[in-house]
Amino acid sequence: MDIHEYQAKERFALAGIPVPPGRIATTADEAEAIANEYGCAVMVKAQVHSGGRGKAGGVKYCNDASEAREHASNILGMDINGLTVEKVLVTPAEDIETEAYVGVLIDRKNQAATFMVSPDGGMDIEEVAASTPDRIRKLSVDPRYGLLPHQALWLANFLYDDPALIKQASKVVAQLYDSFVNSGASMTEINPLITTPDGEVKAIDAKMTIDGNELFRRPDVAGMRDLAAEPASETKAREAGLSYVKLDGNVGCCVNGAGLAMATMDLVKYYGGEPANFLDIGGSSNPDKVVSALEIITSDPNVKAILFNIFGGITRCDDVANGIVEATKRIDIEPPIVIRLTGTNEDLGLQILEEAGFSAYTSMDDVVEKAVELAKG
Amino acid sequence: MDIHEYQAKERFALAGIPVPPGRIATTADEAEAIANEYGCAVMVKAQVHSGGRGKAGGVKYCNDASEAREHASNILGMDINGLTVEKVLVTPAEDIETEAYVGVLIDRKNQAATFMVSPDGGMDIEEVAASTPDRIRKLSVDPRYGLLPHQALWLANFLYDDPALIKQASKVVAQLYDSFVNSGASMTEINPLITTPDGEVKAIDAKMTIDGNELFRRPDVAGMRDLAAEPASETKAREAGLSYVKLDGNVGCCVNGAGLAMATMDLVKYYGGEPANFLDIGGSSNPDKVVSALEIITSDPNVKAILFNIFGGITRCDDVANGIVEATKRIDIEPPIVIRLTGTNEDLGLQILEEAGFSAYTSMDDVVEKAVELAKG
Amino acid sequence: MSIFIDNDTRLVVQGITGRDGSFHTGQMMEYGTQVVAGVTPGKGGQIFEGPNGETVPIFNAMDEAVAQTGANTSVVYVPPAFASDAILEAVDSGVSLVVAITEGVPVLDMARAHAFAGDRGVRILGPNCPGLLSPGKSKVGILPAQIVTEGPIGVVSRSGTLTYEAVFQLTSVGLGQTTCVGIGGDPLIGTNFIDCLEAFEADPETAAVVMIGEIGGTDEQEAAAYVQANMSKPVVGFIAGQTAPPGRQMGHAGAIISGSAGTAEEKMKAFQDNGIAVAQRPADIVGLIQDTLA
Amino acid sequence: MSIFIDNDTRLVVQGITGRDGSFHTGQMMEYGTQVVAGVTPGKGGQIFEGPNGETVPIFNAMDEAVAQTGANTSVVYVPPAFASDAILEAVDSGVSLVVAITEGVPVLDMARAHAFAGDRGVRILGPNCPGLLSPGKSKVGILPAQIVTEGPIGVVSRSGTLTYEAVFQLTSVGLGQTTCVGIGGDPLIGTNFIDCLEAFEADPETAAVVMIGEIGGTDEQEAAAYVQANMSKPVVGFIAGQTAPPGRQMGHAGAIISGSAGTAEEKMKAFQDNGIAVAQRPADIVGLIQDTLA
Repeated sequence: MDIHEYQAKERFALAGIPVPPGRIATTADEAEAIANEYGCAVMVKAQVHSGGRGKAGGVKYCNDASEAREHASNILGMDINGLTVEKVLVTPAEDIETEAYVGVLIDRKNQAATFMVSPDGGMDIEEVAASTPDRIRKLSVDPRYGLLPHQALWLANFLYDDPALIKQASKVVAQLYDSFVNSGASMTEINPLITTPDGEVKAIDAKMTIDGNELFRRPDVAGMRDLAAEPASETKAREAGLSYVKLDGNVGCCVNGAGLAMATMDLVKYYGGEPANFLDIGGSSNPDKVVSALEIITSDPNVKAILFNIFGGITRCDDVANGIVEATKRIDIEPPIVIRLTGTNEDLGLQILEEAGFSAYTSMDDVVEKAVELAKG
Repeated sequence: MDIHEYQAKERFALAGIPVPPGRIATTADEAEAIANEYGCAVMVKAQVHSGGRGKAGGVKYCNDASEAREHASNILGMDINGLTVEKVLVTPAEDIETEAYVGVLIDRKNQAATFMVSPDGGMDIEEVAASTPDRIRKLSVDPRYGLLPHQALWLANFLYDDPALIKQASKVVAQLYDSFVNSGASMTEINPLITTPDGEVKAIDAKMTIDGNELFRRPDVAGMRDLAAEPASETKAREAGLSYVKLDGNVGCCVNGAGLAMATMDLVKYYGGEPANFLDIGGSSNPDKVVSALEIITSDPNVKAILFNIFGGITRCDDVANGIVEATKRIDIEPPIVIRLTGTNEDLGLQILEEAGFSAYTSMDDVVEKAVELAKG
Repeated sequence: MSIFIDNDTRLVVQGITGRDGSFHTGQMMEYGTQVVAGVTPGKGGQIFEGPNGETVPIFNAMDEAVAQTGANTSVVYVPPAFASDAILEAVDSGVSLVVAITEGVPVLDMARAHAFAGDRGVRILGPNCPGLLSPGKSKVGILPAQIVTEGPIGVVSRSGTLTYEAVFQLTSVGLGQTTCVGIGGDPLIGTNFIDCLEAFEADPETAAVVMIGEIGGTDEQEAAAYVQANMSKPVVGFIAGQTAPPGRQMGHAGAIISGSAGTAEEKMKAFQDNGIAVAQRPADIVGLIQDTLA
Repeated sequence: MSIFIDNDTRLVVQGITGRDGSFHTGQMMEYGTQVVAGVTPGKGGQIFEGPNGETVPIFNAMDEAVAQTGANTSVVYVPPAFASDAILEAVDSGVSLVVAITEGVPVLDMARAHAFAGDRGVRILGPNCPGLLSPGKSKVGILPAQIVTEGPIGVVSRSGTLTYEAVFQLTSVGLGQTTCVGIGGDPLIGTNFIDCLEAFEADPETAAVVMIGEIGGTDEQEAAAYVQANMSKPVVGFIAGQTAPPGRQMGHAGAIISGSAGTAEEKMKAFQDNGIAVAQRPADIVGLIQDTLA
């Protein structure tokens, strides 16, 4: 789960990391009022779950409140990588002397939270890693010991030469680790971590992604989910216990299992179509889940054909077939539906589907080809 | 540093361990008033840094407030193993169904905090260990992982059969570990951990010893030191940065180094004397420390002779000799002083001492023999 | 032969009294797995009844279960909030393999659990995996028994139903399996492709291996290099997620392209560069395997 | 020969700019120890000046000190609040021996530090110890150089000045030492009697060992059993604290009789039972050593 910059800064502040003050505005009036209160130059920053906000024009320097009003008015409602800006953060502009990068993520190879720091902040860290890998220092945190003081210092030593800055930065590094762990994060970064002309170290931008598996035990973090910042269909899918990702194509996919769902999307593409979504309904034959899945898929006006790809394993095919039939009775569906059903009790399942008037297949390739053809209509 | 039962219970309660309520009385009136408020049978328990309070008559069951008054009156001022009772804890008496033991201490061999639990509570755990070792279950906590839930359960499983009690006890075990760590303890125990007829698990007695090295970072725990509960001489020694333990003999010992101090005491005994104290003045030649040491030793009326045993190592003997001479000029000392000084610049040191009128020796055996002889008068 | 489990596997089921645990215990017993114990704290002394009336004793704790039944393998159906505790308990109990089926375990919990298992030399499979099945010998987890048959192919996969798909196709043409292993879709897993490849290479009955990967991470790339350097047996590969957008989690917590890293394209290239035949569609797997065995 | 340190010891001093650190660095350099670096965070780039005008570079961190000077041993004079952090840093830096002089380190900090060192195979000596001295070769810590001389006796002790006492007496009669090791008076120490006995047994120049223990714990008892089972060289023992009352800490955090365990009597008996000659008084040590060598 992504959280906004201002929320990540709240998490940082809880851990003691120095972040500038800031407030959220949802209208240009509010932005102007906040800037007036600060009474200094401010930044107006789009709050969306997307990188590249700056390049998209979503981050602006404002000399005064009227400029803040103007920029906020432009940014609010702006589309950034398909997401509409609903909120801006208004925060005093800082004098920047240097910009560094400090990030933590879960490293699969070392099986541990891993720091990446660079004195070259303010740019995409992947680019730094690709072009000047010697400008990055990495450290995996042994989960048995946590981040040790000398390790925090070792990272800070890579960023600065001045002992006073090193001391502040090593504190920030340790606090960032605490924030990472206590937020149940899978990724967090400060980019840039700045120094000011009077020698202060501050986090002026913040990113954090939460491990969805942590939410059950972190109600405070779970409460940070911004439903306005994600498509309604994904909210609905999550609430129904489905994994769903909206895409741009016109073949709606409904599959049991994440790997099979991806392979199905790939096969749609292979046969010249474009998948409209990723959707994993899991191992259940429960008609309610199928109903939710169909409602979500059909809420996408692009969808021209719906493709079920179900592998009956522990769940028997006849159960799954009954679930699908039952679900499609409950709602009206316009696009044509084709169903592939195979595995345990396959014949029985196919019979149930065909009796209910569905095009039923046993081969994944056949059903995908058919769905692509129908979508091209 | 030892803390009282009621203080250990405060630490337990902070960690969530169920402990009965209780309040401290320093007079019989107060004890009566507290018992009246509880309005039930109470226990009156001497608060002293000593085991065997029960055997000494320092723990009494009281049916009502007037009995509480009577027992408190007897217990307050009582001498328990050389310590005067200044405070009693008044606490509602509990119905006891079973008594178990749960303790944690630092195990030297495993280099870790180590649990010891037994379903046979209410008795000295050393006796249980000696007579029925199979009634004890031990577990060392790996400092890299802390106490894991299944380990807490494993310990609790040894205490009870009833799942409801096991669940409560495993929580208490985990909480006790937290309390141990967060108090900077070197030892803590619940003896007994009781079950009540209505199936509750409670800690009705509590012991805790704090690692003195932890106090600098735990002001809340450090504030629990009860100066009234230790001899004034030990308070003074601690404040002067000296290690001092009062004993019953008449040969006052002032030594640099803990091992040498013990060996000196042993040699006093070897030559038929009795040491009056353990005292380590450390490696300093600072006259202030020597003054404090002499003030502490002479505050003990039993002391009939004072023995210095100083090994000049890194510190030069002449410096040490000057420190002793300077210190003895500042205060009047009645008992005779004999001094052994050896090591670096020994000759110079001895000359300084003899010029100042002291009996100076180079052999440890000689000075101890002399001191014992002087103490016998 | 087979890898990781066989006729000597003596299984304890953690969470045997739960909905999933009890259902799959029945399925495993039906298949012939020696389920020797169950564990549910607070239910020690009760009995689990198998599909054919066999009984399995339930214990409060893993140490008792292992001590009293000689179990050497555990499978975890415990809910996510308690799953890592159950895994640590299993690792500590003396079994040599812990199969963690549970989906939704916090990744930092698993970082600790993997370190703990590493300290003790115990293998974890998963979490968030379907388990493994050695046809004709033992089934541990949730893989459907109906689709497998004995034979010379080793199958290792990050996915569940996609594996069933591949295994079903193999079985349909008479290509049986030595062991089918689902290593799980989480970012931090206990047993990776290389562990399985190494075991298949050492298993005399395995003639060829099917390796099914997906987007996210670099496990497949490292496995490809391993195959090139260390394997004599042919390997056929498939990667799911060519059409997955970057930065979005595709069901599995581990199935996510981070920036430009972990794409299907890069993994398929790594396969090709290291002599692994790559199936473009799941349906091509069988043909490629037949080619390698021809 | 000698144990743990010798002419190849290249020392880095942690806390070199502190009062104790700077004083003892001078003393060690005076003795001839190769002090190759100092570490004080924030003072990197400065220079420590030795007693004879030699200079030692100061670094901000251990990794830099080790990388740039090839140091293989560290000594810690850092105050207790930061001592365990400094020890962990040293353990992580690539040195093989960390000598922790600092007194007053919280015992739970040391439990973690010892585990960390164990994971990495690095030896910690101490904490709360005087260090060690191999006469004529190297001195690491605070043992007074004036009292030692080269020779065939190994000395290992939990105490500081009591060791000086014993060493001084040995030196007085011409019995020099291979190495004198103070293992420290804390409850949790990194190097114990057995580690030293093992090293002395393996050291061809050591002919006999003096082992000085004190009340508290069971290290001496275990060492005694070790001597009986594994040592060919004679060992003379002394135990301080026969008159210490139970339950009171005698200076050293580890010098405490718990209940009825850890008494001098029990330790002396263990020595006797295992063929170790026990000195009743410190003054008897020399005679007993002379007997063993006769």
